[in-house]
Amino acid sequence: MNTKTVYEPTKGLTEREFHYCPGCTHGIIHKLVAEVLVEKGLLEKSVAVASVGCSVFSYEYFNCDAHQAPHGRAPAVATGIKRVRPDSAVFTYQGDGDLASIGTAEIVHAAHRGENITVIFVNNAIYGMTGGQMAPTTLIGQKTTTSPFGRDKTLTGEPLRISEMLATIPGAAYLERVSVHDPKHIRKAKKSIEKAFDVQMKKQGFSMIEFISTCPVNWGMNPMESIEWAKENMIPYYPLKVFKDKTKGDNDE
Amino acid sequence: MNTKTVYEPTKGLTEREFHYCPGCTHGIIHKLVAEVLVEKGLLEKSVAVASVGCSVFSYEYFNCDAHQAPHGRAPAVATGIKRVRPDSAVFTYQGDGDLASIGTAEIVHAAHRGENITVIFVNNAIYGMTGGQMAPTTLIGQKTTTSPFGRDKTLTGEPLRISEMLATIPGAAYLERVSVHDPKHIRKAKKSIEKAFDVQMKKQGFSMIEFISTCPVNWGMNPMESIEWAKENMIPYYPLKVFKDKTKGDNDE
Amino acid sequence: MAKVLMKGNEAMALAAIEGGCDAFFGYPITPQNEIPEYLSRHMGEKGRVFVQAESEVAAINMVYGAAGAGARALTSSSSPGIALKQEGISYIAGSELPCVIINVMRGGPGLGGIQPSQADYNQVTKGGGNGDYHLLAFAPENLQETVNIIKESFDLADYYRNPVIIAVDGLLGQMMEPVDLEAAPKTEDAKEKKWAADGNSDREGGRNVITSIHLDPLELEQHNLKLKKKYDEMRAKEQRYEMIETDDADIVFVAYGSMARIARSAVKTLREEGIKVGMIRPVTIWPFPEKAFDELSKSVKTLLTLEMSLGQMHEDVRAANNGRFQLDFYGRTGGVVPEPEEIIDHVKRMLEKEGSS
Amino acid sequence: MAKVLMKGNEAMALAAIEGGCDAFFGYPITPQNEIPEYLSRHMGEKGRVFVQAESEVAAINMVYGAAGAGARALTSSSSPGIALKQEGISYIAGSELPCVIINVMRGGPGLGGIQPSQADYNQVTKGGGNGDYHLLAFAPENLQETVNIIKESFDLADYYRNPVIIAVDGLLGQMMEPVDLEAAPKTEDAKEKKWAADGNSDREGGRNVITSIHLDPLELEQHNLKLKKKYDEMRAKEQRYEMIETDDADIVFVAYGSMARIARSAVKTLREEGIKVGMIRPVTIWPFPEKAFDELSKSVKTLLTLEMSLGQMHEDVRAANNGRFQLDFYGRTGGVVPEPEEIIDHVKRMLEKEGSS
Amino acid sequence: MAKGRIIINEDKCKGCDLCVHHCPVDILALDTSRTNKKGYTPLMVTDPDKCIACAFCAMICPDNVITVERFSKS
Amino acid sequence: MAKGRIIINEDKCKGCDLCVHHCPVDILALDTSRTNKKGYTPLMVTDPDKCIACAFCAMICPDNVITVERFSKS
Amino acid sequence: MNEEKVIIAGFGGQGVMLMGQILSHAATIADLNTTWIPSYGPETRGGTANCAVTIGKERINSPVVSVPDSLVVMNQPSLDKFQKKLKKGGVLIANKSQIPDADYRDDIKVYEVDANKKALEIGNLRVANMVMLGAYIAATGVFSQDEMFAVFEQIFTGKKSELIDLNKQALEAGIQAVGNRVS
Amino acid sequence: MNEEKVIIAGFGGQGVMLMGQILSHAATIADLNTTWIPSYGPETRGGTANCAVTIGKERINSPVVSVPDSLVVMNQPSLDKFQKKLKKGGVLIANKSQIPDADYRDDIKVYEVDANKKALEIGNLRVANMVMLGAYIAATGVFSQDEMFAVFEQIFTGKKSELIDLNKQALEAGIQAVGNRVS
Ligand SMILES: Cc1ncc(C[n+]2csc(CCOP(=O)(O)OP(=O)(O)O)c2C)c(N)n1
Ligand SMILES: Cc1ncc(C[n+]2csc(CCOP(=O)(O)OP(=O)(O)O)c2C)c(N)n1
Ligand code: SF4
Ligand code: SF4
Ligand code: SF4
Ligand code: SF4
Ligand code: SF4
Ligand code: SF4
Ligand SMILES: [Mg+2]
Ligand SMILES: [Mg+2]
Repeated sequence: MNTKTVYEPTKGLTEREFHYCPGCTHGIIHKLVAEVLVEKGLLEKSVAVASVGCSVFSYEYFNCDAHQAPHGRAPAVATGIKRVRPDSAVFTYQGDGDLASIGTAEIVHAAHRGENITVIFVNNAIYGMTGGQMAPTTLIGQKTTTSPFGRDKTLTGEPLRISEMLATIPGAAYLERVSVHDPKHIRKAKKSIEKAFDVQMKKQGFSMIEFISTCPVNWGMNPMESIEWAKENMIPYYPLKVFKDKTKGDNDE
Repeated sequence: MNTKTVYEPTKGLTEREFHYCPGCTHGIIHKLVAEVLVEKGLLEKSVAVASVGCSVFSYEYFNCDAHQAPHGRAPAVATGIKRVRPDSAVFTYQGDGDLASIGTAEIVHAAHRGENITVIFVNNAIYGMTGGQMAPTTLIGQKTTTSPFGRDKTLTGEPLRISEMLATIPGAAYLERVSVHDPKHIRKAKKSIEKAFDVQMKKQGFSMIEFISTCPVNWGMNPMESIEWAKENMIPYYPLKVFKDKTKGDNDE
Repeated sequence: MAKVLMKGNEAMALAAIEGGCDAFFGYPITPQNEIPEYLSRHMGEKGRVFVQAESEVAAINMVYGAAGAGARALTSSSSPGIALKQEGISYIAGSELPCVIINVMRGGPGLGGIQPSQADYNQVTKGGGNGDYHLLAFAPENLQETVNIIKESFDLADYYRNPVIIAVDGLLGQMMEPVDLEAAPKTEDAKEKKWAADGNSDREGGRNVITSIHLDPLELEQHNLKLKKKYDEMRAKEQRYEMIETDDADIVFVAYGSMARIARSAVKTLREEGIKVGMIRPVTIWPFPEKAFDELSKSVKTLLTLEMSLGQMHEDVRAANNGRFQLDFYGRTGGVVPEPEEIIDHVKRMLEKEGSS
Repeated sequence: MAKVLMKGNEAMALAAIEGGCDAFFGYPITPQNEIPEYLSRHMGEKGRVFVQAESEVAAINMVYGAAGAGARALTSSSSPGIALKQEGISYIAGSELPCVIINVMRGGPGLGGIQPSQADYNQVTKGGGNGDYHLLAFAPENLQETVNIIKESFDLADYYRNPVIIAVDGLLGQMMEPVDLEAAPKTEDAKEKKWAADGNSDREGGRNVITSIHLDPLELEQHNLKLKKKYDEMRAKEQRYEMIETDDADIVFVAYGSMARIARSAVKTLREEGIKVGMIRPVTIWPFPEKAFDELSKSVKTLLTLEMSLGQMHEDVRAANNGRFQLDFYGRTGGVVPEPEEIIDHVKRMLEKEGSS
Repeated sequence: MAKGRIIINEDKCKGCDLCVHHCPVDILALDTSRTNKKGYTPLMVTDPDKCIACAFCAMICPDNVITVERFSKS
Repeated sequence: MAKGRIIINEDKCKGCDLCVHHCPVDILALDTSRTNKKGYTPLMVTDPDKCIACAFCAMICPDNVITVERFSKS
Repeated sequence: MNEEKVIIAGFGGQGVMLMGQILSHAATIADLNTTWIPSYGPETRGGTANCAVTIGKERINSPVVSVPDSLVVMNQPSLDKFQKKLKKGGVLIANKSQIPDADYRDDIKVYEVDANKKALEIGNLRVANMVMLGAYIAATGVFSQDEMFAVFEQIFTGKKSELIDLNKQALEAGIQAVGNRVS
Repeated sequence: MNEEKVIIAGFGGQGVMLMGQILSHAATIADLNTTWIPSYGPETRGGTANCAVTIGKERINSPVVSVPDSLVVMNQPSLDKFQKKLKKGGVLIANKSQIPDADYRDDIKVYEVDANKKALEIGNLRVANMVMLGAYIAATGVFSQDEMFAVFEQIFTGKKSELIDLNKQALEAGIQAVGNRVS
């Protein structure tokens, strides 16, 4: 009997084993991005921009050129790279603390300039790397090490929805929020990444895919519970949809 | 015959003469804010936060306590003040370079936290104080000292609409864009400022009034031409409207 | 009160509360996270303010606002986070506002690492911001001293109307040690701040304005000279240091913070072996305790600067020494915490060289 | 080529283009706006990159990206804007990337004023960012020298894989003076940068990574020692300075940039009056030209540091002097540009005091 | 008959012309025959009798130059 | 009959259990009787015959542990 | 009591930090000087974790422990890393359950404890650390069982007070286990 | 030619910066050394503006002019501010049109020029600066009319070349006006 390999570790990732905690969905997202780069033939011309967060070492994993950026500044670093190497495929990989908090100005203005880069935005509603502090994306009532009594709306406001916010910016060409909580959604997420890189390579402007992701360790749950929690609590607040698709005309503006 | 004063310089402003260029609408906006503070009895408990831009010296004009903030950081400075003096009336006065460029993260997060402050946002589509460089709000084709051939969408994107963007943020309670290009609009603008301070004093969250303003000197026009240009070119791109009014329920979210 | 065992970061947070800190604004960064975490649990119950800012830049500007409104404001961070605060710190100093800044230092440059380091000496003492200003900078060596200084720092900041920075390396932030929170002198209550822009402009004297702007150069110069007076006062009054067995020493270490603790062990061992070493331990690193060097007897042969950096304080030692004694340096960097034995070995090599030459 | 009259900022911008600058990223700030303005007009026509960033923080990080991708990248700003770049600069130095930074200095601290100043000496030479790193720092005194240095700086940055900073005060940025753009040595073309992460990972040697992270302290220490080697090389090779009439001088000024120009006038006048003054003019302020002090003859009585600050460089003069000569300081700050007469008066007062004592 | 009048704080005027353009009865002009302390040609009223005290001029004046009074019968 | 099989790179497994929960035919489990190099209880297949080669397990595995092969007739 | 310097090492998650903290707590209660320092890594899991505790009557200078008097290792990598540092004649407590390739120096005192097994017997793998701690105090005599119990009472408060008994049991099991000195 | 140091001052908008730059341009063409420094204020209008130009054969050290050889003032505040700095025997060119309270030192050479009026006669108030510049070169002899014309050709290019004639006329008017020396 012959066999055909239907799934194997992608060449888009190095041999290096992930340092992520067991069951952390960062790993799934890494795989998807790497697969897309390989399948689209972009890997060799790609530059990954790693941010500061648990994915700080993503430059060790993506099997292409890479640049590690200061906390929040990945879109600016990516802009510098893309402007001088316009034919390369430049993407950032950023957490929600990195992108939605300290890096707000940089992400807004990369979108504003219509910078031809792709942003992989991993929203796990917490600061993973530093041990579980509140992020702008932390849900109301969610306990973190700096919202020990649960996030309180009156003191800290309500969670920020980044994709919705960026959708108001003309230079944002493709924006979608996806999830990786089951194989169906994983497949869909991969399609979205493909779309985002297509937009970049056609120089249509800024593209970003927001991922609903987990942080079992800092959420204080096991991996499966985390996935369930994300599905039941995050997705209702952070709906999965295409927020902007300029390839179909200037919607949502 | 008796006389009744129907308009006189407000006590909300100091005696100091404005340093603004002839016909610059910064002056009109100053007057409106000061009038509202006096009429609402807020002047004595107000803290004005001046930003960096032509209005850097607004702390010399508003006849109340004042704090001058680093470029773009007025919302953070205002947050610091308001948190420790929650009963005071705290407002920032910021230009479009200050608020929409370098200060993007600070304005987004003041809104995100639902900070009970009022922001007076003066959008004149240019960096006035530094001599007329391009701002994120500069219109396509507009010539500035750093877009000498006219703003080019492919290199710099399309102008950022701040009120529209902030409207996506739950903590923003009142957002409106107004203009001061004629007496009718001036009157309307004043009402909007009143509303914004009401929202603040009722602790309903973040409020911002965006003003379409002029910069005759750096636009290379005389004051009347500037007013016309603002009316004809800015307002179509920056429509005048209420973008958020939480006092009427959570619209626009 | 009995001593309690506390983690450095938590002890600092608690000391700040005891020191009358009204408001904390910060942004997470290793290795100081227990400070905001502790304060997020405890400031609210005391009716005080805790805000996690969107960035270090925002945090220092919130401090700027709160301090301008008359509150005792605190921020804490670690090395790259402090770099981001430099503009804000320069504004606060320029506007003559009190505040307290804690820097739990880690290895650099750039992201570097997260292990203990003293490579922020320059950024802490020379001012990484623009203009002629200084911070009053402390570098304690153990938790008790840290706690005492933090409590006092709010008073000092108020007195000078100037930021005070406490620079500890990650080791002090992360270690545990018993501390007596009441051992430190009771902190004065904040005096009424008549200059505060707190939204009470019907006060006697009229409205208050906080600004760092003086567009007229002559006016700005006067302002700078006024600031200089304060710095001169600090230089005169605040140089703090400890002289450890320097009286008869041939070799005098100069070391601060964790490095000083480690060096103390080396002093002890070397003395036991009959080698006459002593130590100047700067407690303030700005003003740099130049007076300590004047106290040294002529018999000293060599000053050996010991640092967890490639010799940043050593430049100040050189300047303070002013050609008097021989100078030597031993340092580890990048987050390496040296062991006492390394220092001992270094001293022995020094002595051998001397012997052989 | 004949000399052309140019404004300092524009001359710097043009020199950068001649120096092979591929990409500029900046944010407006007085008094350096003519640099970005000039480049916005001329970079495009040469197929090069001009981006007005959303902030100084973003600008330095765009430089970081572009430099990492192998381009010759430039940013310019002024004092508070440089403060905001400190974290990014520390990353660039840590990642060993070349780039050029221009600081057109104004008075501080805080917003301060916009008149010429040298009060950024510390933030330029001591590093306002975290960690053990240095910038190669130039402080030219006239436009011709500025133009020459800027052209050369791209080569130096590439050679050392380290940021080069050119610190001029606002006066040099705003003044006009004739310059010969071809007087400077032709700039080398950028060598192939085999380390660049530019999106060509099918290159021989495999993929390239730009990072400043070394989590293992021992590894980070090795990295720091590697950096130190470069700094030591700079100290050995790049100390640049001019000795002006120092041979027989009793009093030797130490001054750089505009202050040195002004001091030259004072030297001339005083020499005419028979007073033996000379000057050490540092051209590099990091490495500080300590060698110059070793060249001084024993007959020198006093070193007089002259600065447009309250004595920031003076600390380096103290350290370099190492107790040899008497020291004196005269400075103006806050944007005040001193007149030669003030220096002359100061010298005469010095002499009187000596005479009377 | 005038319904009111305006009082011009002449030395504050910057001659920007905005009030002139917004007077509904068109009775304002800049006095080009002279300059004020600041060096600007200041505002003047060409036909005071027509003033309707609408305060449009004052409202749009960025520099606080104008006070408006309405005449009342009693 | 099995339509395919999975190959487990055991020492990469972190025992997170995600694959176990997502196998549609429920043939995966963690082997709690032992630990791998990393100290985790690794994945094992309880009933290889039932594998339908859907690759769900591999897709959701964050750590690249699983390779999936489909059997083909020819 | 002379100064006692101990390094405790294991996988992250095995509770080595807590073990060290308990010793420092006991020292504080006994009015001794003490320092506890962790090795803190990036907040990513896996790998080894360790802490160093110093206890003594006199002021403690360097909290860094280069040559420990005692060593408690919870797993193989920790043994491999730290054994060589232990001072001559020092005490080594090794968790036999996770140390397949035991290869001990012969100039030290070694106690092997099957801590995982004992913990599972007691009913919770997570108290393997307390088993080891018990063995450590028994082997060194640094603290008594009662002193440890006092710490438990102090640190396991509120909801955590349920854990006191379990930990006490584990500690006792460890104390009893020190019979097994191997060299 | 000895070193010539001149300060030119007036309201912002009166074109004083350009006057100075033209002198430095002329010096550059003549292969002389020259420096031009502006006083630059915040980008807010009004107030006085001034620049200082130094021209000489030798290398110019300090570009800062503390004691000018000549002074060109376009308005009253500038006269008030700078007259006292002018060196003994120096040349002062004053714009009579904007200087109501002329009160000149008697140890200097003063030339009054009704520059605004002349400019309006020529047809554009904005060339009052060139009238003053003409007066300045005539009074000091620093440059000839032709040298100035050469600069005009060089700097008014493209669309601005239309302005050359107007400026030439103004310059000539200024040169003729220096007859009016008052003291
Ligand atoms: C300037 C600066 N500030 C703060 C930090 C500390 N820091 C490192 S990661 C991080 C947050 C990461 O959270 P997120 O971006 O959500 O990523 P995650 O770890 O959750 O994937 C912070 C605050 C830093 N390294 N640099
Ligand atoms: C950190 C910093 N960066 C840059 C500047 C320079 N700067 C001063 S004002 C300004 C722009 C002001 O533009 P805007 O906010 O639109 O106000 P406007 O003058 O147009 O009213 C800039 C860039 C500064 N002072 N500080
Ligand atoms: S800390 Fe959270 S986000 Fe980071 S690797 Fe672990 S589980 Fe993932
Ligand atoms: S520069 Fe523009 S915005 Fe500033 S005062 Fe003048 S006209 Fe107004
Ligand atoms: S008040 Fe009305 S009518 Fe009277 S001058 Fe003013 S604008 Fe004209
Ligand atoms: S609007 Fe005001 S400043 Fe402008 S011309 Fe009228 S009165 Fe003068
Ligand atoms: S391939 Fe599908 S059926 Fe086979 S083990 Fe994986 S999930 Fe189960
Ligand atoms: S998903 Fe991967 S890591 Fe997790 S248990 Fe399955 S094989 Fe192991
Ligand atoms: Mg996160
Ligand atoms: Mg503006």
